[in-house]
Amino acid sequence: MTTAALTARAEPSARLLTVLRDALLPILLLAEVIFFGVAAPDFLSAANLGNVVINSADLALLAAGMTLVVLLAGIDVSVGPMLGVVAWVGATLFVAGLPPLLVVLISVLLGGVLGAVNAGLIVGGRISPIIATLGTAAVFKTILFVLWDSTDVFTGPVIPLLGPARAGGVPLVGLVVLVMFGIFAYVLRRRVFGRRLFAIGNDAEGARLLGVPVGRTSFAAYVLVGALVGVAALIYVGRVGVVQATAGQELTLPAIAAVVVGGTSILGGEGGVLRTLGGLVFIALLQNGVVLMGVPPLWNGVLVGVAVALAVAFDVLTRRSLDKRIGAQK
Amino acid sequence: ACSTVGGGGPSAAPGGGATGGTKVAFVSQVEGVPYFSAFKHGAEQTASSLGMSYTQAGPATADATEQVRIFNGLVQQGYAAIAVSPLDPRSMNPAIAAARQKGIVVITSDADAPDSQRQLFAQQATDAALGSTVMDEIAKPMGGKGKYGIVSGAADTQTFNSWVAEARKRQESAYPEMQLVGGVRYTTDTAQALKEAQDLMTANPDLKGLIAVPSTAVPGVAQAVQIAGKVGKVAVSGFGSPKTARTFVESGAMTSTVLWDVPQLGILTVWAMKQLLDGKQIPAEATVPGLPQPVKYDAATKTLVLGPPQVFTKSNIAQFDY
Amino acid sequence: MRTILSVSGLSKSFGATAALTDVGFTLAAGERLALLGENGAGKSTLIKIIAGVHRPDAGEMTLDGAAHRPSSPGDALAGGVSVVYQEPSFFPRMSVLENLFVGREPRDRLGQVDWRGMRRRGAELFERLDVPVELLNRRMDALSLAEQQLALIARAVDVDAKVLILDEPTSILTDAEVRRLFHTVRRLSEAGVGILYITHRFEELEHVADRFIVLKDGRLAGDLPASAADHDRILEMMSGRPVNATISRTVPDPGPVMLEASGITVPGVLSDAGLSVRRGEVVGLYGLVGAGRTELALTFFGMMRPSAGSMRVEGRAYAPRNPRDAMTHGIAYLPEDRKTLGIFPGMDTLSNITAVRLPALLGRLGVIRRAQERELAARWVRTLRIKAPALSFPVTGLSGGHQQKVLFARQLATEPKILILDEPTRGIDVATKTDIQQRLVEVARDGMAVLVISSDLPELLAVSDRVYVMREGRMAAELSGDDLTEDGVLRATMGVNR
Amino acid sequence: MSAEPAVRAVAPRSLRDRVSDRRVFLLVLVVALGALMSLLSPYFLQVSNLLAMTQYGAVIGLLALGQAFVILGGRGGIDLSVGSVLSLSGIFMGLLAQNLGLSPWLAAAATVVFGALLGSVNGFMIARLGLPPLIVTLSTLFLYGALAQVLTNGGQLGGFDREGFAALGQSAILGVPTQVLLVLAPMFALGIWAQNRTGFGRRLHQAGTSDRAAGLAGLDVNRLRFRLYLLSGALAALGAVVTNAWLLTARPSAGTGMELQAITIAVLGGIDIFGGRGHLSGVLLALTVVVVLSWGLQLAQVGNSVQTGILGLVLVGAALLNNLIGRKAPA
Ligand SMILES: Nc1ncnc2c1ncn2[C@@H]1O[C@H](COP(=O)(O)OP(=O)(O)OP(=O)(O)O)[C@@H](O)[C@H]1O
Ligand SMILES: Nc1ncnc2c1ncn2[C@@H]1O[C@H](COP(=O)(O)OP(=O)(O)OP(=O)(O)O)[C@@H](O)[C@H]1O
Ligand SMILES: [Mg+2]
Ligand SMILES: [Mg+2]
Repeated sequence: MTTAALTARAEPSARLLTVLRDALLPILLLAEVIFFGVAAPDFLSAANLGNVVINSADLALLAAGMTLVVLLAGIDVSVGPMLGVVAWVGATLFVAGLPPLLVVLISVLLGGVLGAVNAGLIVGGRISPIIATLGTAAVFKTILFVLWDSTDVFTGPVIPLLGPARAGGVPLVGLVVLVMFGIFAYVLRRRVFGRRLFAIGNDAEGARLLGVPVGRTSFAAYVLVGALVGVAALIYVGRVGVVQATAGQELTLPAIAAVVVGGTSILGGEGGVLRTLGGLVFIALLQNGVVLMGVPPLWNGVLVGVAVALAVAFDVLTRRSLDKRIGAQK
Repeated sequence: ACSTVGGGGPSAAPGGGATGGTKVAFVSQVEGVPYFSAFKHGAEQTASSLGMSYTQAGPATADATEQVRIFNGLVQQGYAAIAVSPLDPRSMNPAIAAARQKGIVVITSDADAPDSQRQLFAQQATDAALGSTVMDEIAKPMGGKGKYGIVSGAADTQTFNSWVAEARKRQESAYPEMQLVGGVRYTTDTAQALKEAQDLMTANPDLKGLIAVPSTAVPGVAQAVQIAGKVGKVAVSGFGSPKTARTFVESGAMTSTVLWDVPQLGILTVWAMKQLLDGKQIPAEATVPGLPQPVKYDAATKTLVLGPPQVFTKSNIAQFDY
Repeated sequence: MRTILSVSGLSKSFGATAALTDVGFTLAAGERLALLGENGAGKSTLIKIIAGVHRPDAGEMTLDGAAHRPSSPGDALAGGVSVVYQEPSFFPRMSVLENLFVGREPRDRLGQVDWRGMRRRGAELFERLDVPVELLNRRMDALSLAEQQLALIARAVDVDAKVLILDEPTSILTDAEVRRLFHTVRRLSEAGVGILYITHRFEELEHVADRFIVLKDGRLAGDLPASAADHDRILEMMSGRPVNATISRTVPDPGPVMLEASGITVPGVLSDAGLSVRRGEVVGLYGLVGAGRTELALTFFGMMRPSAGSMRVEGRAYAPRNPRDAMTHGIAYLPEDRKTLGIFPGMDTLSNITAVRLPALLGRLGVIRRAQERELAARWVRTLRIKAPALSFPVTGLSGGHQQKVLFARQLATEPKILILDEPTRGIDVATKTDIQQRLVEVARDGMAVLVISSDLPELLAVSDRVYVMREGRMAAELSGDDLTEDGVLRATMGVNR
Repeated sequence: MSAEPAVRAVAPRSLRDRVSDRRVFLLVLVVALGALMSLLSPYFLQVSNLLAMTQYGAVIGLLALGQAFVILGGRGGIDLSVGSVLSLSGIFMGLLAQNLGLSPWLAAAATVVFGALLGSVNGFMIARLGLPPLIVTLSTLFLYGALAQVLTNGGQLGGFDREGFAALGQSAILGVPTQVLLVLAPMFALGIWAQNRTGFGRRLHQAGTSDRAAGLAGLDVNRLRFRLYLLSGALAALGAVVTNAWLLTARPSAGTGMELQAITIAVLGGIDIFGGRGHLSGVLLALTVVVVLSWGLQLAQVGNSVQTGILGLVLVGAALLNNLIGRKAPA
């Protein structure tokens, strides 16, 4: 009966189209690399790519955390200021002579605690994520300002792994980031926790009806974001070398941008952490390539804005038309 | 109900000398940065020695509208004199005019609003002096030739733009064999300055000098040079406060940093407000209590100049705590 | 027989509304109990309490001998209460397969989600229930409403439950699916599962229930064995008054053809479909789930663009680009999917009723003439006996059946020339259903052309002057007059030659 | 059937319902903050101050209004570009007034049209192409902001102090700043009226709560959304006009960071980020809260950076209290 019509649609070409759809982002990335490789001679040098990796490592971790909460149909706009607070504390403790590993531990814990504040407001206080984190973002800003007290904190990397060190030209933090993304990709696909994030992001009420511990899972996700901020803060300290009054604040928007450019739905329940990595790399290479091409400084923003819009338009529109042909969407 | 204390303009506040309650204020470009804290340090002491109370406020980020709001807040609270370091040369003008209307003494300090009704501008050093000094600082180790880059602050900060313009003028006339590459890079924070400096070095492996304009760019640019292992190969100077630049100057990543004695600018600013409040004329060369050298006053532009810029190097940087 | 679920003294109110008052009953292991009642009687509320969605204000429950006080739906589910809710709740941006196993993903020894096992179990389950296995890989929101319903039922029966609760699962399923469902239900009950089944279709009772209880205004009004089922008596128990459950139908006097379509093709969904509806007649459209009835209606309403075929309205060529177009041609459409296509959940009853009629209620500068709007809405609330405390009551606070009435009112209020209704009496209680059916016939006789899609065959036969049967996107038969019998329709549906 | 009781038009609202209305809460908050501020600073309660204070709400209020419309329109609607639209429109007006010597009034009118155009670019990509609002407006945030810088090469523009244009931003009528009396107040009045009384308002909520149902109800949802972005752009440009009249300077970074403030005010005012729910009158109250709080703290000489944190606490605290009061039994 209906099977006939259905199998007609599910012929092998559909599988091909599905593969093509999932490969769109990598294809865009490749096009970008080739373009800049030709247009800017220094772009493909190991030194330059290493710089890009190091400079985006902290952002990458924020974006990974952001992906988790966006999958939940939430958001965390406090990650930047939160990073500032943790960075200050971490740097100060390190300068004061605490053992590096202890500093790492404290930073991750502190990040987790700050994340738990967000989680408490969102899950316990039932405040919508955007309001809660807009509020805490403002509070974190003030906390950093007070802590900083007109004195910059200067320090090198807390541990070499989180600094700008390279082994054979390969930046170590890059490996840290890759491992983290690998873990999260695994968790989202193969662990029950990951599956729950998707279910909640699709329909929190429905998930609750099926016994998914919505509150506990969401709480954990926001705490996890905090813990990631904890690591990212030390990477930030390691590469910038100084903590100032507004440290980290510029990182919030790029983190969200990486998630959405990657194609994770801001409505929740669809997407993934590897897509985010793709989005992040796309933007980072774009910003770097535009500079190396010798575009006049004030024009950078214009090009970046146009390129991001075009890339997303290409990705979304192509994916949609493919989806239609695969019959995956109404 | 608001045109309060100090009303009646230059003809002195009631009981000129006995101004125990006279309130003066300074509106900085941003709140809390070491630079303006040092300014406050000098200003506060002078104010209390002159029998006045001193307040300093500034926006959390370099936001000109917010600065206007802060300025108006002070006007509302009956300050007798207000000094301001405008973030841009024009947007303060209407507010300054309104304050003058109420009989408040208004001057600019640190940055100017030349078309406004401000009564005086207390300037740290001339833009020309600052620009050429910093250019000299990188030209020296570069041997007067080769490629150099400039990492500035926000594109619409007038002060930075003037310094940069003067520096480039100096380079064109004095160091024709030097060449600016990459245009002027604009940045908003340290991390971005770091990236810009790195990209400049990547695109120009033979880059030999870098100028970091705002305090926020200084550690970023120096850090970039340090990470790239180009300490000694790329000369770095800029307008960072000694405290911000110290680590890098001492490590050699920065050749020097150029500024002026910031607490002294605070002293000069408060002193100038006091003169105006008391209705006194400022002579072409004035001696200011607390300042080692006499200061010059140009009546035509109503500009009071603190003196030549100061260069901080390895040898003297540790003595300054701002 | 062992009692598996017992409920006593249960009460629950929402604000000023007393949804349940002192309700008590028992359900034995392997027993199939039907729960009947008018719209808004409290049926859904009762099962939501058992399922741990709502906490009762008073009362006790036991499950399998132990006290049952679920603190959350998950708690109740873990205790063995599996539910298919009236308003389907699913995960739109996930695959059907993922939907089946949300909250109970199979895991391997390392605690990892076992995708292969999941796929195998899902395929087995669908095969067992005779649902196309290919659906497993589709996104849930790409399914038709009935397919979604089947997936949800599959999920519920796959749970190792002590009590299975089904809240109006058949309201949009056709005969074949319903039969399969009953088969499954019987097997489960034979395995000792207690079944609680809510329905407004009386003809199902004997197939699905051993016993039934009746709720009226939140109180228990009857508890009888199925053998004692007498429709008139049940109706009286439900409404407290004698109800006439038959509609009177005059012979149509068909006018000109109002809507005409031929050769309509939408790749993969419709092929060469066509029909015509005249003024003054009610035309029925029947077919199995997935036959393409909804798609055909959506094509008429400008929601779906056919790749071939032509349509005419009142004799003139008609090619709507969007619903607006269709509406300016005098067409109204009541969608089957009230949750995502019908209700405006954030808005009140008033604006839900007048949503389509709005343009006619605007004065100068687009200002809404509020008195007129309220008057219109109040009239429909009275006519359809919509149980709402006030016009400003949020529509989501109404019971499922009353929400459906609101949507019905919304379409009738536009006074269209052509009225297309997709499962119009879905979830509506028997007494009101009869009202609505009667009204349908009347509006047609008063000069409307009415096209009704319904999976409720008795209903379709009761209202239609003519019936088209669809199969796999094509028109399989057109029946009228003496040919229009239950048997005839079913044969055409199955593709059995006569 | 005649025995059926007539339905009431208005449901009786329980005390809890009333109190949990965000607007009641904000009103109480305004009064409480006002009282607190007058304790903190003797200057606060002066009438001249109270009226003058409102001028700081004019620009951000316009942006918040546009933001609220866009969010109400649903499907994840948001306009991150409003700050940059303000910057770029301000520069556009400067170019007309200073470089072309156009009358500032004419330039202002052209600027609003220009802002609508910038907004319609967002609208086109979001409503017509169906791209996600967040990403579209994020890229125009970069694009417009950068264009503003490029057009002036980082400098500022003027030319507004002619033909009495400055009066729009500088003067007061009966003590009320002109920009509030003649721009902000009418805009909000119009917005609130439209939301509550017109078909447009009803359509807005329909699209916001269920755009598929709205489509079936005959609404061209995409066209409506397109117009909302256009409106948001026009309002941001109006904000630029007011800024130019106020500071007599057009700066390419005039709107930097304002998008977050606008969103904050909209959500504090009770606009549901998922669309369809919330009142513009609530946004007006939220604006009042923010203005009272920051101006009061300013007068009490609380530093700006600390003000930020206090505002954040108020945002979270308000939401929290609101939820506690309105908390229903766990559904
Ligand atoms: N969340 C709620 N808020 C307010 N009132 C509610 C809520 N849920 C149900 N009610 C009210 O409780 C009463 C019983 O509703 P319920 O959904 O249990 O009816 P039902 O018997 O399932 O009806 P139907 O056959 O129409 O589905 C109705 O008057 C309804 O308006
Ligand atoms: N956009 C689409 N792309 C691909 N397939 C679709 C699309 N829309 C619907 N279908 C499929 O087309 C088939 C016909 O569905 P339709 O909703 O028309 O059935 P129906 O006859 O109305 O029955 P019912 O409404 O009872 O399910 C279904 O298998 C459905 O999943
Ligand atoms: Mg129900
Ligand atoms: Mg259908």
